Amino acid sequence: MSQILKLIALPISIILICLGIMTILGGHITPGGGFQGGAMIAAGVILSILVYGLGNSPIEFSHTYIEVFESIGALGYIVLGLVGLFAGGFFLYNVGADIFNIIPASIQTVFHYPDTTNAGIIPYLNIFVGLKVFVGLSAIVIAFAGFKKLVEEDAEQ
Amino acid sequence: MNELIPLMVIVPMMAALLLSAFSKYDKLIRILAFVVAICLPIIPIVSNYGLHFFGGYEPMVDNVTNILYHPAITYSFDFMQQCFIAMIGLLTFLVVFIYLSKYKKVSGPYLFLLFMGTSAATALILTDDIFHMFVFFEILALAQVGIVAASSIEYSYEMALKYMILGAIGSPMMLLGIGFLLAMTGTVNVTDIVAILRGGLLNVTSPVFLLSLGLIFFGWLYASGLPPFHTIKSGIYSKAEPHAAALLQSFTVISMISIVIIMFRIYSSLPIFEVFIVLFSVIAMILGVSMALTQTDFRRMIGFLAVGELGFIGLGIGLGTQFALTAGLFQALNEIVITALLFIGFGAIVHSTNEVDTRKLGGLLAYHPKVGIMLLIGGLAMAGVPPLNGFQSKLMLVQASLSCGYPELSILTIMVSIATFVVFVKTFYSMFLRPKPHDLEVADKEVPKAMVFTMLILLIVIFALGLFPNVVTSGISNYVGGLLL
Amino acid sequence: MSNAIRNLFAAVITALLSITLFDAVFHVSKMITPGVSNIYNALGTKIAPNMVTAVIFDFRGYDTLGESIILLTAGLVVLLVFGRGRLGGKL
Amino acid sequence: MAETQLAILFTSIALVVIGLYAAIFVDNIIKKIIGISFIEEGANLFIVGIGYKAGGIVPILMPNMDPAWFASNASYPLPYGLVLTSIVIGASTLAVMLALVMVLYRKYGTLSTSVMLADTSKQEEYNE
Amino acid sequence: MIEFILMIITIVSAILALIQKDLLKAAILTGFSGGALAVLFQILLAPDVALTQAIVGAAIVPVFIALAVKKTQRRDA
Repeated sequence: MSQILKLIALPISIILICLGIMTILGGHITPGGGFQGGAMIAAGVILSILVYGLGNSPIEFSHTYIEVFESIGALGYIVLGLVGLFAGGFFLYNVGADIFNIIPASIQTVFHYPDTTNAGIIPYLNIFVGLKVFVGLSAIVIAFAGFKKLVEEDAEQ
Repeated sequence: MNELIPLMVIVPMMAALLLSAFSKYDKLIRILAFVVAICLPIIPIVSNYGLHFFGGYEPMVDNVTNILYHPAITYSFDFMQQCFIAMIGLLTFLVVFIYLSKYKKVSGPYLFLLFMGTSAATALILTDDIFHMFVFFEILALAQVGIVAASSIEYSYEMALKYMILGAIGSPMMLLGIGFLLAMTGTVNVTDIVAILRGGLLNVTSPVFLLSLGLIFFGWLYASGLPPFHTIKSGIYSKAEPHAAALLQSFTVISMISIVIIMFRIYSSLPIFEVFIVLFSVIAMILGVSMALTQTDFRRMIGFLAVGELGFIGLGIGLGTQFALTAGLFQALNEIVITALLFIGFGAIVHSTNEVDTRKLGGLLAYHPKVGIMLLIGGLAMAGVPPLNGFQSKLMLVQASLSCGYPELSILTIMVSIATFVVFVKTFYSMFLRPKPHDLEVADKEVPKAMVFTMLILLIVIFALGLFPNVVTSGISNYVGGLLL
Repeated sequence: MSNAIRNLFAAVITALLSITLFDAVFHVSKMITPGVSNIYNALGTKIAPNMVTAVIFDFRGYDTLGESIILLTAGLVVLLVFGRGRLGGKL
Repeated sequence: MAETQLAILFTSIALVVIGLYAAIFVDNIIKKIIGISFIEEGANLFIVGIGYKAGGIVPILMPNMDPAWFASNASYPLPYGLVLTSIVIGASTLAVMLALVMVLYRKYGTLSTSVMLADTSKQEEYNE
Repeated sequence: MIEFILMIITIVSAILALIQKDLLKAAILTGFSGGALAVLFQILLAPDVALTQAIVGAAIVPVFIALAVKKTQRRDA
């Protein structure tokens, strides 16, 4: 890749990652949310991998922790759902907003998002989904980029 | 509302996620997988019947149009669902048990796929929402592809890619059908759609309604492996590890009946719907048995026989009366058990001989008498010999088709049963009874204890269902009666 | 020879299907109903300003869970196909 | 405008038909997969077209907006939610198919479907 | 008016992607089609879907296809 591309790729991917974090955190107010923000962060990581190559990309994370991160995203989502199940009797009940008034106020204040829009657990769910989508898409691209061509293997041997 | 209903899906899903996260710790995931697998058949048995509204949104009236809508996803749990979920839970437990005892080093991703498949199949049969069904149907398809790709059998990747491509054409078609229904009724909840249809708010003679049936029907054919997808489905079974194939066929049966029940509820007012289902079922029965006759690979043979058996289920549902539907669902329950027994038994043969070609096998009864006898009983059950469970359901099907005024179908059913018997006995003879060929080396391997134990449990279920069918059929009949109201 | 016949058959089926689809779309454009829209738009304002977020994370949050599980499964199957966690020693 | 909605629905079906044509008749497997992604995009566009309300507003409640007025004028959010799910499903299946193709290319050295996915029983006989 | 132009761009780039001999160009044209679709979603009052489609359909899916083409062969023989 050319030098100019290498010079501008890192700032662009950092900007993309910051935009993605912004999209995730404002998902309940503005267009966007967990998927979109997570996919934006993943796009930043992918750009950096494509330009600098898999080995010496400045933004990279260890291969061994990928599945742990992915599972944490989905497990967090399920745990928030289980809180609703055990506190209110319905899976994924919005314990923070509590529009049916069926849970104690103490639990509601724990999960209430400090925001005037009364979004309840939606921002937390956004964060978990964003983490999951980001790690999932990056993992697929890392696996694709790390796949060795037949010709390359022959050359190595 | 009952809190255990979502846990039937969530527990295997959570187990799968934990297994994939901690796949490095061999001992830990062994214990976790075993404990969760034991819980799976117990949860549906202790749970109460009822509905579960996700997010707490109970049905509410739209104050502009005055129609009662379910705004969120709904699960409904009744006796029929209880039977099938308990059965698939038992089967998952047995399969995981075989897997854990067979391999020294367990693979986290493989266990993830097994549990995720169980979770998705459970969600499919519980759900009352078409789009939710579509999402979990995709999870099920991906899990099946993963299970096939993980096996170390030759040509498994080709088969996985073929299945994937057909699935990637079939599922957007199903999505389009769901889209047409959504456009006409404005909701994706089955109960709401049925209420709108019964209230006369939708013109059922419209060609668009018929087209949405066609598109969803195409997805159903793909999901259940009826023709023209019968070769790919039997290929999938033969390219998976035998214990995984036992689970895969149960996924197929579950997705078949869950989608067909939803279609039945929505489209049963169209007369052509039942004609379609009976037509494809009859083709599946004939093609399945006749292609099983020509196979030399016994895994493929069982695969085609399983497709033929699916035709019996479709026949029962296509006839459309209460008795026929009960017979079809009972046949589905029986088929899950019998085909699982056959796959696991033949898996034991593969384990001890490393040979799948029936022409090269022979004289195995002297080496593995226990496996041989249990396989024989399983085959007889599939062919419908009294007093096994296959006999009860096929008898009900014959009676149902007679009482509906189609004696041709009952004759066909009996003929296909006889042909199944012939195919099975031919294979059994060439594998177990005929003198041993000289070049066959039977390594002095014992059949694993876990497999014998599993087959024993499945045999007990077969005998229990065959001797006391009323335990299941009366409950299913009540459920079907509620469906037909 | 049989290949040509099969192609012809597939072409006829595809043409018929596409004509049917176009016709159906023309009909369906006149019978679109807004459905549960009123409930979502009235109740959703109590939860979050963005209705789409309210639908996918609150009313149908369980679908979103299923969708994220699909992405996870796909990543896992891709790694499995490339040879991690397979049962035998092929490739 | 009502014409916009009709045109959108026709476009979606056109995408589905193009994709179906590619998935059935094109021999190159990567083009087949591209065609399959077009089918998925067509289905998504169809469902979004259902949710479109001519003369409506984006379903996001702005400050100082009357909720009752909003409820009767916003477009239909359920199809949008469904499509969001469906887009990610499409990308996931695409990734799995491409991974399988990459591994199979290493075995066969070609992207032709007729070679790669020939009838498996014939392949086995050929190998014997 | 702009929506009709975008529909035409979507369909034409889809057809061009399929008749292309160079698979890398086909991948890029797939991205074109996805991007035009994203703008269409924006016009159809669905900004959330448009954002998703813009990232997934116009960036990530073409990258998947291009990586697969790079690891296999570029010409459609």
